[in-house]
Amino acid sequence: MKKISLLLILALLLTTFLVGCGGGGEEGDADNVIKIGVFEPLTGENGGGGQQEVDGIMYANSVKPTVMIDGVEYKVELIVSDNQSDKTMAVTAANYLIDQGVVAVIGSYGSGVSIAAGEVFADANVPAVGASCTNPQVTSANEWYFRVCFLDPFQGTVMANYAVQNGAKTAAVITQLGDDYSTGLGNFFMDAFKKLTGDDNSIVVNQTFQQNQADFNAILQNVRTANPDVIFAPSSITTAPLIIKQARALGITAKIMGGDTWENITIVENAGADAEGIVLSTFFDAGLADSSQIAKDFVEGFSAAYYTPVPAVSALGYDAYMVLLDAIERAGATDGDSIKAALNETDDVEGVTGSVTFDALGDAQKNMAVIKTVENGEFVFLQAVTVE
Amino acid sequence: MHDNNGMKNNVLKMENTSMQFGGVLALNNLNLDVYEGEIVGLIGPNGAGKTTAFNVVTGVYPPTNGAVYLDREILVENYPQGKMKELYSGESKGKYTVAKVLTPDRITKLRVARTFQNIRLFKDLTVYENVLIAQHVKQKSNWLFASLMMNHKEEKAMREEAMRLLEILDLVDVKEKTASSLPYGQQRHIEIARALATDPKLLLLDEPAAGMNPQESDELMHFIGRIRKDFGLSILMIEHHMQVVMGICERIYVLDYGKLIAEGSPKEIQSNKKVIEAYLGVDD
Amino acid sequence: MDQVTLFQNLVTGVSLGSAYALIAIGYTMVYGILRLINFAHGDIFMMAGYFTIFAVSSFGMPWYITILFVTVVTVILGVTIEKVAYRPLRESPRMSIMISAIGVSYLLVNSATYLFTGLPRAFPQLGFLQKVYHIGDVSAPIVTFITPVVTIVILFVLLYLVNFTKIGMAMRAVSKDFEAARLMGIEINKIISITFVIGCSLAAISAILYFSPRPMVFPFSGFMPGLKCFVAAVLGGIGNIPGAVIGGFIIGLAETFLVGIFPQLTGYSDAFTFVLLIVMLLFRPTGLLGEKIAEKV
Amino acid sequence: MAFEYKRLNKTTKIILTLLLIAGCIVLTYMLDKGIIGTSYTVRIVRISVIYALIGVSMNLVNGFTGVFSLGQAGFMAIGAYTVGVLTIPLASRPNVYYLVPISEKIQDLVMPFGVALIIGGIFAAIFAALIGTPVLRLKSDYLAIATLGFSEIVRAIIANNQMWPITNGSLGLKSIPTFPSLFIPVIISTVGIAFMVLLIKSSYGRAFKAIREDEVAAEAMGINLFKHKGLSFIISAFFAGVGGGLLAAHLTAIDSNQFKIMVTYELLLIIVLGGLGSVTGTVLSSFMICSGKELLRWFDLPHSIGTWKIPIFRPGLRMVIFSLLLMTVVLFWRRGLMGRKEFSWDGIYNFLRRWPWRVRRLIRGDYSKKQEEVTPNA
Repeated sequence: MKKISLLLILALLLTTFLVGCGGGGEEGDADNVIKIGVFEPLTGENGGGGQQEVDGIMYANSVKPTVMIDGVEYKVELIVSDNQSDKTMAVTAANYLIDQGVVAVIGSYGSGVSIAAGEVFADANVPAVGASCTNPQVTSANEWYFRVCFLDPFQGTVMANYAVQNGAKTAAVITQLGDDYSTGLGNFFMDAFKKLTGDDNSIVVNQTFQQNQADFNAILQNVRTANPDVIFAPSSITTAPLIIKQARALGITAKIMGGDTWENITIVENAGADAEGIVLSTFFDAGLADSSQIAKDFVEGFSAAYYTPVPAVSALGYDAYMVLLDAIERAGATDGDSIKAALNETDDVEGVTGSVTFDALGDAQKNMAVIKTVENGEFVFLQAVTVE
Repeated sequence: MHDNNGMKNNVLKMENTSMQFGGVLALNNLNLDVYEGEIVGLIGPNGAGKTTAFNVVTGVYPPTNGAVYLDREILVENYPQGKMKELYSGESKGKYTVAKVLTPDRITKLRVARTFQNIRLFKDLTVYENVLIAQHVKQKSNWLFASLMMNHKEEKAMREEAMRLLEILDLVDVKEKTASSLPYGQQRHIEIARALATDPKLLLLDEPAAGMNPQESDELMHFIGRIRKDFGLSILMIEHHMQVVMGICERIYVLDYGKLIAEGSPKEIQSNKKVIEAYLGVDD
Repeated sequence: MDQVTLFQNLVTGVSLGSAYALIAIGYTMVYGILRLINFAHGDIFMMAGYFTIFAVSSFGMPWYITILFVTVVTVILGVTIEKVAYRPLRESPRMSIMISAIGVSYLLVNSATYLFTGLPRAFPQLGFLQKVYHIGDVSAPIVTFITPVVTIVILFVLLYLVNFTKIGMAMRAVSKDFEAARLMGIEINKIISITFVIGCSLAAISAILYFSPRPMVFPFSGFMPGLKCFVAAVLGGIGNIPGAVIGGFIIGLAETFLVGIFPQLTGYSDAFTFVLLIVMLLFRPTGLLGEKIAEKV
Repeated sequence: MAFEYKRLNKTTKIILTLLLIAGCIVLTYMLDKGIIGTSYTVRIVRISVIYALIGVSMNLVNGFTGVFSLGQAGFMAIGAYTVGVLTIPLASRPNVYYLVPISEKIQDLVMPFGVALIIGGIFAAIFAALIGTPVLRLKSDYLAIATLGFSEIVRAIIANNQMWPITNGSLGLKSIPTFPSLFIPVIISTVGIAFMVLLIKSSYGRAFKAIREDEVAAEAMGINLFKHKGLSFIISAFFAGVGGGLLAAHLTAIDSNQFKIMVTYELLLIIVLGGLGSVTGTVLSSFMICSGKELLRWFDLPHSIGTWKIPIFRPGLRMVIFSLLLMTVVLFWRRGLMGRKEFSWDGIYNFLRRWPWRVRRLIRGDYSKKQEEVTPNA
């Protein structure tokens, strides 16, 4: 038995090596191929959102499979690397992409992994374009990282604005410990909310929960006692339905609000009727698509090829791909420095989620967010908010 | 103190030692002496409390009541405490008021060594390592020095001493063998060698001849006699092989149900009525 | 803390505690017999959650058949794990079998990630369980009120089983002394299998009760409950069934009230469980109801 | 004909050893300069040597002293955070601590990497000493669960609000300077492992093994159980802390979620695969597992035969295969790669000699006598 298992293991390892090497060999005719890395979580906490973003990128690739560099047509090959929503894995996943010889990277869903992998890309002089990583830290100290979405301070302000406009005087904030996105957004919301209400005590409850926590009754009971007008709970799609359902079961009627991660149909599916009336901010709405031809085409094409409703992160994935390809074409070269320089000069490139112009930090200057709610089990457009 | 052996030094003295587990009185008011250079036997039917007596002396557990002296110095002393206050049913209650309990390693450092009834060698280690480990008692340098090999002299001395022991005890041939790979009889020898490596003055042997054939136990008798002389030991041994006990022990204590029922020379014990009853049962 | 909060937290804590208690019984029984921390138990509980989802959403079973189905499948999983991963190692050192248990736990989590993706799955509504019910200002899904009742009933059934039936007697014998029990003609393997059957069916029931008011299942959802329930078993005195139940209640209540009384310490609620454990181990290593076992030299 | 175990002479061994060391140095140099491999390879080597150090430190307690401790992740976290907090450049600090400013007491405190690493190790060791007093008195599985509990408590403390000005709470630390060269982690790990090997070979190491083999007998041999277990535990924690510090520099960004119990489990699986009680085994298996995890990445990608997409290839398969391999080791190959054996030239020499011998025996058709393979216990 021992011997057999030993042989089995050896055989398996050997096959892996052989297959791995063989796989490498097939990609021999690299003359007209340019590789772009897709750095996204496919498993782990953010696996769902990551997949949506990958779908958007894949769709973009099917729309525009080639790129003209210096008069030569190159085929774009996407290499997907799963960062497992884990910072440790993210760093190796990023290195895997570098090792595969990618000229640029798109991703990732979830800011934490992007922050962790940022240095790897910077060290290797590979520019990265984030699609939906909203935490300021992603680009703030990294000249190689760009992003096509808005930032959390903006998003926090938008949500606080919305809450105050709708008459909220007090708010409860629930954030996840050890999560950059949730903690950051929660804090930006609190700052903005305090400023807008002019009352430093307007945040009546500020609670944290732990990753993989499933019971929120105790936390929500504290919220219930404080009786706030709104609850702001930026969190992953794993946690959101739990908070929503348990809050409603406790008889809490306050408006529950979240961030961009909440625009995921699984939240509605999982929270059922309790999801009615939740409010969230996001990047894009298909209903607004009429105003721009690009958006219209995207919505139609994506719906036909994948699914409806079109998730905002898919749109962002699409935009990130297009912005990157535009830069590569303008650069006329495939080396990191040229692409980076071209990305820096990105000015008013039309995208599904609005035009993209990168500022000095590499952030798209976007000043519009979409606020949505859930009605009859569907995400419904509430308003578009512009904040200067 | 009733020092009835005149000038000879009292190495071990168990005084009114009792050991009670829950409701079971495993050792009841045992008084026992071992004098310098003696080989003393401790016999009795199964479950008479012999190994318990060893465990009390070596600090495996504190006695419920009583004291143990080594070279007239208190080694262990205890009195019933806690739950035992009510439960305790042994004699000479209230005589002791001090609770002094040393851990087994401290007692070993005071030069008391033992072997175990069910051989407890370091099975996966070699014979040499087994003996070498016992030299650790003498280690003086701290771990940092030892790891950085700054105690070269000391380490060398320990290794030489271990080798010397193996030579004296004729174990050089098996020195690199794993302890568990050796025959039973030899393992007993190694266990004794290991105990000797801690440099004891008092050696407690728990059934050293168990499982041996007459020839082997004969050899063992000579072996024990030899080490007593060579190492200047006093020995207390538990043994079932009457041939060994009668052949080598100068004095014998007999336990039954935790109580001392007889003590004396082998001859006296052989003819003691109580002892015969304990072993053979009483005909009603 | 006002009265409503007190009662609401009491309801939450007791309900959470009784779900924990059911899992803890599984730990305590396996430990009592095999002296093994079955690290995979929490993950078996997680798998039971997935089984429920499939029973309802893929096969459309009604809730009463679902409960039966889930219990059976979970038991099969548990017994298989015992046969494949624990039985061959029974004679090996304690550490190897515990490592095997950790390996199984690792395998289950990774398999769940692979099979069901890392995405959370919604736990289905079973019958009336998730309907919200109000008593005064205290409100909770019905299942919250049912859970403690189920737990207490199961506790008494088990106590009867262990103390007054032949199987129970055999179990106690095996837990006291393996060899002696074997010599007395008890089929050790059968008894161990029965222990796993009981432990796993309780894990299945607990999964249904636990996930109904917390309706998301993902590969890691068994991890923390698993660890907490082991702690519960230790608190109550490992090997002792009523002890496990008491331990479960303590953990559930402590966790809830920590958040209720010190809102600023919410982030410590998992760690607090371990603080309880360590305090207990220091002052009473045998747990609340555990017996002291003397070691033979 | 029985197989004869032959020993190499001393000079040969010295030459071989020197060659091996030289080989390692050359290999490291070539990797570092990019002559062979890529940044990806370098990264795998880096993580492997770091895990080798932490693995050996865990083996010291679990494999050599026989104390089942599962607190390694906690010690790593302490080391990692200490190094992180002390080495992030002043210029990057406002950017890292962007929500809650860094505590004034440490805001200007920057230390060289080496010093920070040692402080990290010392902090971990101090923590181990504090918890060791109560925990080491517990019996095996209670000890396992208590150490596991402590590592979770460490994590909770690091992430919580009260620690924001020091640990940056939920946001974790980033901009931690990384190694300028591959030599740094390689040398630090080698020194650390070498120290532990020497410790194991010393009298204290023999005492650890005695405790592993039989606590009662060890105590009867004059070995103070508590002192020696504590020593092993604290030294192990020190090196786990140092390893955690290296990990922080390797990753450049850390947060408390990276030090979950899963990390301890993975380390445990590394030492089990290598052999509980074998330093060589741990080092080998650390390389095997760290690179294996990456090699198996192929299984996570979609593959097709012709146009047919093979359904089993999707994300997560890799980890399943990985855990199956480990279960196989645990069940069928219980002593792991090396058992309790260590690397020796004699061992390799005879291993190589034995294969042709076995083949010859096979050709002769003489399968019967397994006992012919005489191996002295060396």
